[in-house]
Amino acid sequence: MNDFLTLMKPELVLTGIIFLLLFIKIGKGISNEHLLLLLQVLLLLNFLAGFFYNKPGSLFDGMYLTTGLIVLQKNILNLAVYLISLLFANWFKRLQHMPEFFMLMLCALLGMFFLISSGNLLMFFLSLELATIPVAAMANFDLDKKRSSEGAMKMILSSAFSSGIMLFGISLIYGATGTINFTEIPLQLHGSTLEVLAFIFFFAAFAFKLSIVPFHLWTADVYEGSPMAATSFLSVVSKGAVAFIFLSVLYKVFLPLQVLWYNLLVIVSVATMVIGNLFALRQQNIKRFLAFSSIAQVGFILVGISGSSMQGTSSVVFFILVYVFSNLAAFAVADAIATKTDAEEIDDYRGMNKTNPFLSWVLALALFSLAGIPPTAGFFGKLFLLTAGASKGSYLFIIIAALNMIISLYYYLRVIRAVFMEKNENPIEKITIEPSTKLALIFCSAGIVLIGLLSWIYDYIQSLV
Amino acid sequence: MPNTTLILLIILLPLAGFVMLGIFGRKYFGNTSGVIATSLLLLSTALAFYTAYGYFFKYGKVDGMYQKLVPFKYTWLQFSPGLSIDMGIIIDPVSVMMLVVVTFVSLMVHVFSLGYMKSDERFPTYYAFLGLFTFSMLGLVVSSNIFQIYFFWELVGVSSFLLIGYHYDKPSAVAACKKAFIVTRFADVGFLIGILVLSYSSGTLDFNTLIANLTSPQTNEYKNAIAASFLGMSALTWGLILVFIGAAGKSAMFPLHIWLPDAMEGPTPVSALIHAATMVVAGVFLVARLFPVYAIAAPSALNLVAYVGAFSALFAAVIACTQTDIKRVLAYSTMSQIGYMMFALGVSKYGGENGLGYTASMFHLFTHAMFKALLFLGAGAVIHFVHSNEMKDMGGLRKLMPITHLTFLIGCLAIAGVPPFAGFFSKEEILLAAYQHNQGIYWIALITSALTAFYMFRLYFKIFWNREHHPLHEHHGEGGFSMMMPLVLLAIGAAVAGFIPFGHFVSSDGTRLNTGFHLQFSIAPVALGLAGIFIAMWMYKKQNAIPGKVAASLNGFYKAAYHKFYIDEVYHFITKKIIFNLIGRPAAWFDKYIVDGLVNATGNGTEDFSATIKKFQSGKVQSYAIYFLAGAIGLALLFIYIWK
Amino acid sequence: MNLSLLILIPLLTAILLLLLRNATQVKWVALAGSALQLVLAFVLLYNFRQQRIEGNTAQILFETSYNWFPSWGISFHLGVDGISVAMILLTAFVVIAGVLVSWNVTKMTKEFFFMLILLSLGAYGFFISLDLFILFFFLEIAVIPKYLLIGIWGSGKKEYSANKLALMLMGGSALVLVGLLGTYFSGGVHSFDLLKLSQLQIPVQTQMICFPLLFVGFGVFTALFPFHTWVPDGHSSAPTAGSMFLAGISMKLGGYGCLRIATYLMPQAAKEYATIIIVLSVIAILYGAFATMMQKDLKYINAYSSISHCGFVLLGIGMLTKTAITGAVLQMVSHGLMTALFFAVIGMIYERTHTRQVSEMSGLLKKIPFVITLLFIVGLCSLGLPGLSGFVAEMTVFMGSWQHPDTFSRAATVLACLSIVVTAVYILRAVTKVAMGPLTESFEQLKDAAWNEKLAAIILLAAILAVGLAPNWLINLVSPGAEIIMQKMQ
Amino acid sequence: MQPGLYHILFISTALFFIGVYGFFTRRNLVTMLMSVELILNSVNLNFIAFNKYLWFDKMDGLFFTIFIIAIAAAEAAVAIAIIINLYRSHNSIDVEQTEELRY
Repeated sequence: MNDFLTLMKPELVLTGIIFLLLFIKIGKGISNEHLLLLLQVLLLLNFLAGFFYNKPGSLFDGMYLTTGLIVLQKNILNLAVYLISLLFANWFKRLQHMPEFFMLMLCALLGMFFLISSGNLLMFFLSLELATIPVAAMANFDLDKKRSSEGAMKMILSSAFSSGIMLFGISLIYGATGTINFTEIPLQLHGSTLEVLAFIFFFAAFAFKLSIVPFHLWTADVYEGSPMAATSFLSVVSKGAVAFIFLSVLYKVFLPLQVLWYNLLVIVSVATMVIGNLFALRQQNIKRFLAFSSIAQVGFILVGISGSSMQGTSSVVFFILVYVFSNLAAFAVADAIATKTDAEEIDDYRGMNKTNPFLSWVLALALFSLAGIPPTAGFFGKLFLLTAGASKGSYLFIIIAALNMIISLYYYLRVIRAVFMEKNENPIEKITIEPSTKLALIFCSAGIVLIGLLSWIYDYIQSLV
Repeated sequence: MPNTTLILLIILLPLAGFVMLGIFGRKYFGNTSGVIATSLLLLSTALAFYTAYGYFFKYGKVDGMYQKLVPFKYTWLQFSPGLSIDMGIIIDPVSVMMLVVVTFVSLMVHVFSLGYMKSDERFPTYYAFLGLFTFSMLGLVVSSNIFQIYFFWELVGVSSFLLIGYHYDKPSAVAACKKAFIVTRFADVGFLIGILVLSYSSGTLDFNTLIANLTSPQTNEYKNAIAASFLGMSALTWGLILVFIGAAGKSAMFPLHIWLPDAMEGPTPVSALIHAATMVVAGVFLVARLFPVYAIAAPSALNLVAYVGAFSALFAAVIACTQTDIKRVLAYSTMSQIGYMMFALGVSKYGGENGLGYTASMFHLFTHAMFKALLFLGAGAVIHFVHSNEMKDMGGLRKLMPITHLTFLIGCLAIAGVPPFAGFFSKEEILLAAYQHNQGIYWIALITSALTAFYMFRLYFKIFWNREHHPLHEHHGEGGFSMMMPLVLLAIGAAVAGFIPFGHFVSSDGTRLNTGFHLQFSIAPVALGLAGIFIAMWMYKKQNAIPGKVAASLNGFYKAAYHKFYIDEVYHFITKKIIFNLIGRPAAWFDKYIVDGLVNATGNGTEDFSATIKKFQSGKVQSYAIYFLAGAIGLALLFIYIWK
Repeated sequence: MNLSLLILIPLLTAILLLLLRNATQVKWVALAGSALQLVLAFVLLYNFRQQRIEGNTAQILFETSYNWFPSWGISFHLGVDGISVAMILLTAFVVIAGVLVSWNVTKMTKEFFFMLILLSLGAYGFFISLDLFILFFFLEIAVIPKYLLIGIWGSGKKEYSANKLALMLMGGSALVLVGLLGTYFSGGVHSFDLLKLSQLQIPVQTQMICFPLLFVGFGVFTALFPFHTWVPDGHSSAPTAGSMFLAGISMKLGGYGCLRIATYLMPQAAKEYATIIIVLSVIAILYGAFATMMQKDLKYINAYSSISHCGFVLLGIGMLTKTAITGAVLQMVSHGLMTALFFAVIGMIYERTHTRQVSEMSGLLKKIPFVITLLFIVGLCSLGLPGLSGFVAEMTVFMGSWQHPDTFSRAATVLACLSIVVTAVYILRAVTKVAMGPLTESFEQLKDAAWNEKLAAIILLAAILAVGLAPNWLINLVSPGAEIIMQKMQ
Repeated sequence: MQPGLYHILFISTALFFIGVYGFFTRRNLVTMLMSVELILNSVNLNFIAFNKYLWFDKMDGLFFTIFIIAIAAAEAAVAIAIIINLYRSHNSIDVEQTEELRY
């Protein structure tokens, strides 16, 4: 029982917060400002709590398992959610259904926690749905915007479809192996045709969530349609969670099929990088632009995963950590601008550094980190991913990846150029941002610069793997 | 033993002048800078004479041979164990002689300029440049290392560039200095490659070692250098020919002479110093330096030297007969005289009596420095007087500027080879050497000397006679003491220098060489010379129609000669049409449109491609699902059937 | 001495700059920082020579190593040999000069100087790092400041040039990255450490793959034909200090990389590819020179001539003789100083006449003698006048190249020699046109150089003369490094 | 006769592809949702069949089926809610009308 409490601590804390929100909603005696403040505090505590009283173990005969690494992953997600609650304060305060939004978000987060810890296909399926369905609802929160509901609809339908495919795959796996337990499946796998088919259908679900080409098409529309907070949650938190579980599924569960999934990853990651970059090239809308760029980033994550298990895992986790900071910062800046002036086009940003130097430099820093320019942490993240991928020693693969870095640099520089270099008579007016947001932005910038340079962070992750 | 510090001082004093005047001149010294520079140079001249005296009469001679002494040597740049650029001083008859010539002429020019360049606002700069040139020239003549010569070679080149372009607001001057620099630079590439070849085949850059290695047939270097053959000639021959190209460039030998006439855009004293007396003979000096190698290891290269020299002598003499700008006449005569020196070296052999040509060449170099400097300074005085270079603005000046007239006459007699003036002796030796070793060249030389006498006196009469009294009424004197004194001194030099028993001091191998006076031999040249003089008198003493008639009678040839045989046009065609239009422009075009175009094309190509594939993102959720399923099934099929 | 100072001082300067508010403080802090760098460079030189004099013949001096990502076999491993010391001196000189000439920058002054210092940080780190990972790290640090310098403070079609530069350089470093990863895994020891890697024998087939990647990658930085097209646009659009840094420092990163990484780690492959390198570099030399003849804009002239001059660096490396490699390093130093001064002078002229078109200027010597005299000197330096640095470097390269007896290298050397005529042609055409001739009346009241410009020029000039008049100290500094690289050839 | 595993698998596969076909072709959002349900049901059939015929010693398949049904309901609920919302803004639930976000 005691064991249960410590092992499931993150989920329990989160559930507590969710219920608290529920009661507050019923009671409805409290204004957005205070509620937001309260939530920020709670989430901070939640994040900090994640560092104490952790121990590895498993529950419900292996349905739920947790290790140091898993706890760390959950904490990364916690941190991301906490940052979201700070960064989008502008928007939250003007949102009339804020408690619901947070409830949905935290439910999704809960789902992701279970997802990361799941030790069996049923658990996996349940938590995946729990992690997906609320996000679809979140996507719809700009109730007055047509695009918002359209995006939400696209998300829920295609995710339903994808989970249908995935379940079909799972059923075949069950049929082939007779078990749904992660520890038993590898023993039963022999690489038969049926298993390959099943695995690929199963993989399609991951591909959908991570928006890997050709399963990515919903991404851009949903990102563009949904409110910035939901978008950033979708692009950072849910991607991160799925990537984490993807690691353990590949390295543990489908180890016997390693040759298969290595080739598979090479193909899809090349496709993903190329397509993502090529689409990002011509985007005008900043959200859409970030959507495609995040697709390209996933391509890089796959390069890392294709490497050996140790370095693959550590470099991916590290990259996700970096990605949280960089991507959230970028989205936050975009949101700060969008909520004040409905400017979402890159051209609207022209000459912005005249009026908003702070935002401009944070944006620049975030984009440089996404592009993998030193000394930002993105450089280390990308480099480690590539190094992990290169360990299999296929030059062509790495050259393609490296060249994709250039294409991505090209479009990231487009934004930088608009912000700093191009002339504009009437640039965006001076934007005043919430102190909490500003604090979070500074924190993000610091993170972007320092995470890479302080090598012990990476070493810590490495030590947990 | 020579006193190293003193010799170093000779060289460094002008440098000090350059640095001082170059940096602080315009601010602090102003008009006193001329005096400062002159006094510095006076000092080093004195030291040079002292050194010469010491070398020739005290320590230089050891058992009948003048030694090559290297009192000072500093490794300036170490390429590799064997190869290094050493800044050294070599003391041997030639270099000492050159020390004297350079310092003396330079001093004369300094003094002359005090008057000539007075009231010029860049007075200090002028003297700074003179100092730089003198320094570089002195450094050149004492070089103990072939790369050291190249070093100072470039420096004299650049100082000549600066001085030619001294009147920088005159476009013609700018063009001239550019031309001079680039043409000599082109020749220097030959020199440089020659150095590389020699250094490789001799394994050293040091003159003494190099000459030792390449002249004694038992050393391996010699064997290899002779053996290694390229296009039928030994590597050594190639190297020496390339070096000679450099020499020809500096010494304005055909076909690299085109810069010299234009170089007359510089102030006249500068022409006297650089383009008559000292720098232009650097080429001769270089060949003389390497003479043993030429003579012993590569006779074919030496023959080339001889023919180029002879041809240039005649060629220049012919052109000189037709020019109307007095400085250009003098320039062409310089070229012709240097041609003399060159072929004198060319016909010479190494050692003993056969080395007569070498001695003669050096002797002529010496005397020529005297009388040509004299002539130029005289011309300078005239130009200073009439403010023009054109003969038509002159005439009948003998009354107005007697001293100039007299000294100029001496100069003309000397160059025309009329005894007992200096030119006679040196030229006579050259002719003798040619006569002994190469008849063909001897005849060319003979004709040339007649032409020389003719055009020099054409010049003389046109300036000082030809009309009764000069239209210029107000008589503002022919320049002060500072301008007359050098003329007189140089005139004395031109008059008596010939009596120096030169062969006793300078000879190809350092031994004493007796150069007698052969009456019967010298009849022919003298007679020809006098003939030339009288023809000139007949044509130009009084204004008359004869010159026009003569010109008309051989009009085509006259025209060609008047236009310097169109060499400039040829060069112009090659540079402008071929180099610029056929190489430069295509290169620039290629860079702009091909290389750069490719880069831009990749960028645009990517953009276009991304535009073509945008339709996959159709916005239809159902088509998304189709791609989804197609992707899944496609991958499944791929991995089940194709890529097992 | 502790080499990490070379990184710390620029770092602290940069941080301090970020904290400052008003522009004058920023300038002075930047100046102080760069002056400190110069002092530090001299201290380094002094200590280095002391060590050598005391008979310390170790290949690398002042080694320091800190743990950094040990799990990847990365360590923050610093150390210098003669070549790096020379490069560091060069950097220090160019940096302080660059700070001085950009004294009148008014637009976003703080950011401007921050970028300059950041760039210098990258350069120092690159030159002192013995770990390929951090070397790459610093190499890329240096890219983005260039991009911003050109894009924000530049002129002309600056966005285009900035983009081109950033992308091409990044492309180069991407190739470098792949090459590095190849060496990392091929070596057997999973280590980025240069010294460790140089000990073990990298299999030849790996060399044959990785060498071209590395060489071309670094070659892009140092204008290897045909990857040079970023040079003209980048230099001409950049602000004065920007072009100085680009040509003076950043192009040297490439040369240093080609030498220290590619050639040093992969001697066999270097031998194999030597012919190609020589051909490309000779093309660069002549083609760059001829292309320069056709340029009308002073900055373009210098940019194209940089292509030609950097060709000598690559030629020296390709020739693979000790003398030639020494010459290559000398040429890097010399060209760095010279071209930095050249750009500085062009900047001074531009600030006064507001044009860079040669055809629009004439007779400026009358009005701004100091600046124009500098123009003369630097022009003469670039056409290799004795007594200035260019002569020493080029002659050393020629001497070294000539030591190959085979006809091919001979022919290459002769062709390279021919370029010095072309150089003379374009330099003299430009310089005489600008300086001499009748004065353009619109330039009647120009002011001569201000104190900061004079100081910058004199600093660079002093360095040029120090190399040109007494080259031995530099050669003795560099040639042991070249010696070691050559030893690995055998 | 006694239906064997293959009959059931055939049916479920047919059901799956009918659902997919429906999802691809129907214009009406609700109908698309229903076809997704078809897919899920085919999966359910699979599970049951496998459980019954191959792995009858454990009941994993059975539980899975139950949970799928539950989740499907939840999903449907949210989806319907979103569709209603869409109807509010677009005044139609025709999928053709929802192509504003693209490229």
